[in-house]
Amino acid sequence: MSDTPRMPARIRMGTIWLEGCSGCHMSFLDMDERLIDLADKIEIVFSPYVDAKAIPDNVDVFLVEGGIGSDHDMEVIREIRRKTRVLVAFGDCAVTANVPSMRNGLDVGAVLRYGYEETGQPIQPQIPTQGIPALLPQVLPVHEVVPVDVYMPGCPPSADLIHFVVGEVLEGRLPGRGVRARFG
Amino acid sequence: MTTAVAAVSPPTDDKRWKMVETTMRKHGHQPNALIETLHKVQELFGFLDDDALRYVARMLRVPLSKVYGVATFYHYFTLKPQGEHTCVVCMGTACYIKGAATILEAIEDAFGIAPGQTTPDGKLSLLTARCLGSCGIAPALTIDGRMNAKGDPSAVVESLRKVIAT
Amino acid sequence: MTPVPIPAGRVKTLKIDGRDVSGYENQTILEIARENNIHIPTLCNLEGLDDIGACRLCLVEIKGLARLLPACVTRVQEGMEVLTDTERLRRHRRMVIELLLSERNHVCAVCVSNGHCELQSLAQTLGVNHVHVPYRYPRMAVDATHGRFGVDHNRCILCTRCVRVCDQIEGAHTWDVAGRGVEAMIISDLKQDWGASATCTSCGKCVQVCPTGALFVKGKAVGEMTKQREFLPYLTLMREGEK
Amino acid sequence: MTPEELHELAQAHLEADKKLSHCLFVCGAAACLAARSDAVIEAFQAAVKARGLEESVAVKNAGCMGLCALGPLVRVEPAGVLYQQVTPEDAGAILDGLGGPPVERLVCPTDVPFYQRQFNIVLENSGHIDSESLDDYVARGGYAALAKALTAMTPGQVVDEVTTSGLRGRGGGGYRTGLKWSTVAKAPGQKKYVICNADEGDPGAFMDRSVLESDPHRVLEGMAIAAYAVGANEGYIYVRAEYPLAIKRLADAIRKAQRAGVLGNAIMGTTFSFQVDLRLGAGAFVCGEETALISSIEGKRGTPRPRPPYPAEFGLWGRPTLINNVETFANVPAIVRNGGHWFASIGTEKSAGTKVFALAGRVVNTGLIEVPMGITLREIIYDIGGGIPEGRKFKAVQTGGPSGGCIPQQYLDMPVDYESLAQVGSIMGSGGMIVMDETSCMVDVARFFMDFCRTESCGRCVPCRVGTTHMHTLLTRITDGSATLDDLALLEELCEMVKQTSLCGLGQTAPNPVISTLRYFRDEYLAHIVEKRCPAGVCRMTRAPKEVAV
Repeated sequence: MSDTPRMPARIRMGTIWLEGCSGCHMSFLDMDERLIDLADKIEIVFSPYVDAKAIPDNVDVFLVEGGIGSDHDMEVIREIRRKTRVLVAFGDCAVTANVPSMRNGLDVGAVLRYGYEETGQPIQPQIPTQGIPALLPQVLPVHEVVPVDVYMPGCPPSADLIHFVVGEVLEGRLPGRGVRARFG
Repeated sequence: MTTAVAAVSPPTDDKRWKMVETTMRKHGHQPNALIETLHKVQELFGFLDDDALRYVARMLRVPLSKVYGVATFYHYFTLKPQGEHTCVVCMGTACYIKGAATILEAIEDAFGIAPGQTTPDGKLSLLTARCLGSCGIAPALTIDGRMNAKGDPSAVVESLRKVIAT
Repeated sequence: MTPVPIPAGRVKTLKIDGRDVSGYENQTILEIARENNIHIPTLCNLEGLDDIGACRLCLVEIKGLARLLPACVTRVQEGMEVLTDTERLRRHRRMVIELLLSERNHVCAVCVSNGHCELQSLAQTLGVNHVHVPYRYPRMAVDATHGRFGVDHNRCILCTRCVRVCDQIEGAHTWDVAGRGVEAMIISDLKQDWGASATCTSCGKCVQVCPTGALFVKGKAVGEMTKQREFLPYLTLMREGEK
Repeated sequence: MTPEELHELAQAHLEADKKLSHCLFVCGAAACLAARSDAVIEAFQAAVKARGLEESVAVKNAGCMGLCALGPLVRVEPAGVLYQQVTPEDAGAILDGLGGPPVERLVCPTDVPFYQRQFNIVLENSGHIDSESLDDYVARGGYAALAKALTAMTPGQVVDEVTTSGLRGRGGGGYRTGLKWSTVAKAPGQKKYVICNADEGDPGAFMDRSVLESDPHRVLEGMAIAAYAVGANEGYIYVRAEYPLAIKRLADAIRKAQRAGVLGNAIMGTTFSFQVDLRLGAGAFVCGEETALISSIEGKRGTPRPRPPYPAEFGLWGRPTLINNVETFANVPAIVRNGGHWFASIGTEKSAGTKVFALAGRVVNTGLIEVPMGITLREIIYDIGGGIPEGRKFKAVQTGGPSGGCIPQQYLDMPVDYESLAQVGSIMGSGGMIVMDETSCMVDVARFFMDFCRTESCGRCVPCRVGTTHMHTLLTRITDGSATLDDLALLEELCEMVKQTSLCGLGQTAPNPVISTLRYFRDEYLAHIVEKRCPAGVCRMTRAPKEVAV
């Protein structure tokens, strides 16, 4: 993954949020007018910002927000890795598992029971199982499941940092430790 | 300082506290006698409870948290009462190479306890040691302080059952 | 009696990162480096408390010595050639930070000390932007029984500044370390609720010296906990003066 | 007791022994005791009484005779016959056969390499004296070295003698004992201490235990000579609480030595005084490290502190302190008695004298041996140890415990000395020597040692506290089949980091078992990681992905 990728004129970018809060995507939008310049250089091929349903092949850059918390996340991240040249762990949840990882010291069953049966005053307490991905025993940072090329910490990463990282990748550079951003 | 010491009375009127006091006196009630004193308390009472720690702390003029820190640093000390009988399985290298883990598993399975635990009926405590220094007769273990050489899993479980039954 | 912190003894000349510097023989490499604006990262060190050389961040290379030495407790010697910022040291320092971040549950986003945390800021300056060792995710307690303060063991890095300030400055010795290895933890008295401690004077010095959000003032929201440490060198100096 | 009285006592004791027709030494050390040698002693005593032989036959509770695997061992003197696996029922037969031919079925041959290849200095009295008798020790020349030092030598001459001998620390590091002594001797200060490190912590080592149980006075004498040499008047023996018999015998020996005036105030009528006290360890391997040991004697948590300052200048209660281990002190009386040149002539040039090893694991003759330095591993394992049992194949020998390494087949002909062992990635260590055959998985062995180190880490410095924990996690991943090659790379990265950055020896050497097994048995690691297979069949690989699981 350390090979410097040569980027086409208009790169194909995907973004996704897994176990995260979407805050990183909000921060992305905070790039404001700089987005207009980026639009010339980037084609968004998969994202909550657009309408694509399936992860397309041949993605140049994927910004992954959120940790890996369910069996569905696990499948999706593997598919993304297979189809992507540069995978960016986008924000603290993807980099460290962050807030979602706070359940990691607890038993999943106990967490679900507490959430669906014991708190509040549910009328018919039951833990949903159908049509919903099963939770993994622990929420994992993305790099513990698939190789990651760029780490972009922050909760959320600032618009400036996102602009810097995207800019570097557009230039065909992997910033590595050049990303001197703060967790949190 | 002596007045403060005199004001402290033992947790109970159990005569064994006199022997603890003797140990402390032998060391002039110096703070550095802490480990020696804890050894004495554990030898006499089998474990160290909060009352004992508090008493020793006051008598030797050692801060409470320091006493607790020392008592939990050394694995020889235990803060929980032990069972009527104790089995210590040696997990030293020689014993490990010769299958100590299998013996430990057999005991765990037979009595439903993990190392550091005591059976619910309080009959048996299971412990492990880093090395009993009896590598020549590995795998080694002790049952109530008595060394058992070249143990084999089923025989060990059998002799433990016998010990508990008596 | 000569107060210890006042530099004394013979003057020694040495080189730090190629620069000629000098100091008294009872001074440490760290002190001389700081006097000369050479930055060596530290975590367990805090001016005013005894040094214990535990965090290993301040390890430096000394020419002719295979072993790395902690700058905080190594006294200067004549002709010493010290290197404080080699690639090897940078690599080790990053690993120390990663080890600390993976040991317990450091979730900066929800921490009272977010933005004012020494661990967080060291991670940033040393270029740790992810942790590649396995996270442990231990289950740790939060003790909120004290009227004014709280301790969140998830954020504790066992630097023992709290233990030392409570013992050496306040004289209460409410805190100490219990257990050992990765199971070690800070406890008050006989590992009882902080609020029930018979020895705690509620002076709050431990809270102020804590480098992370492990010890905090109650009622602070995320990022609101800033720490005041000016009292420490000041108190130390006053005491030395009275001797 | 003056030196003259000491000599008289020895003579008288020898005369008394001459009146006996036979003397039976029953091993009462730990391993034989586990085989119920106490019952054997009782049976002999009862049988002697029943036969009315009290005047002519003595039964003695002796120390270790080496072949722990075949205990209880009984030696009959003056015939020099050794019996193995003696039961209480055999007592009558052995007694009745005294003077005649030995009881064939129980004879343990001593003309075998196990005994012939050994060279005893430290163990010269083990099994030849009643371990609880001061008189027996004196009769074999005990305390004569102390008498010589006190009456015929200056402290400086004693230090010189030890320096000449070339003796190096037997606790593991191999630091020159003479140099250590002279540093403490030169350190300014009226009050100094001598500490004997008897917190034998290596799992798989029982040399010190055996010496303390078999010949406790030897250690006391060595300490007293050291105290005289460095100018100390107080000493401590820091002994493991897990060694109750050693503690009992030491306490008893100290009492008897004080009563006889060879320890305590005005020793042997001179102006030299030396008080010794016992301090019990409480189950912390790290207390083998000098500064941690000192902290523990001071009643604190056994956490090491950065050195310098070294204990030689700033030790117990801040005073200059000499710390040596049991075996080092046990060598001292012989060095003073026979001279440093005599000692230096044994062993190799850089590693003088002998070394006691606890031979254990997959080897026929497990037990305690003392061999001259420079002997080869092959001689120890195959000649003395009798080779690998059940026709299995040798795989590796582990020396140095959790700080040491595993040495493979190709180095079997290497001489055993400090430098050679270090060259192949292990250390001399305190003397544990565990033989492994093809049924041992080297990754599992590495994991075993890492588990030990992480639970024994004091927790003070970050690399050791967290690093050993992570290394253990990674090794567990390898042995349960869930590891990747990235995990192996990370393991190697952590090995280097923990080694270079840890505060004390425990952390600095904790990666050694991993490094040495990776060096010689990398294929075993790769089999686990890539093929999801444990070549030795030890690891269960329960978390291996199903498609590649065997």
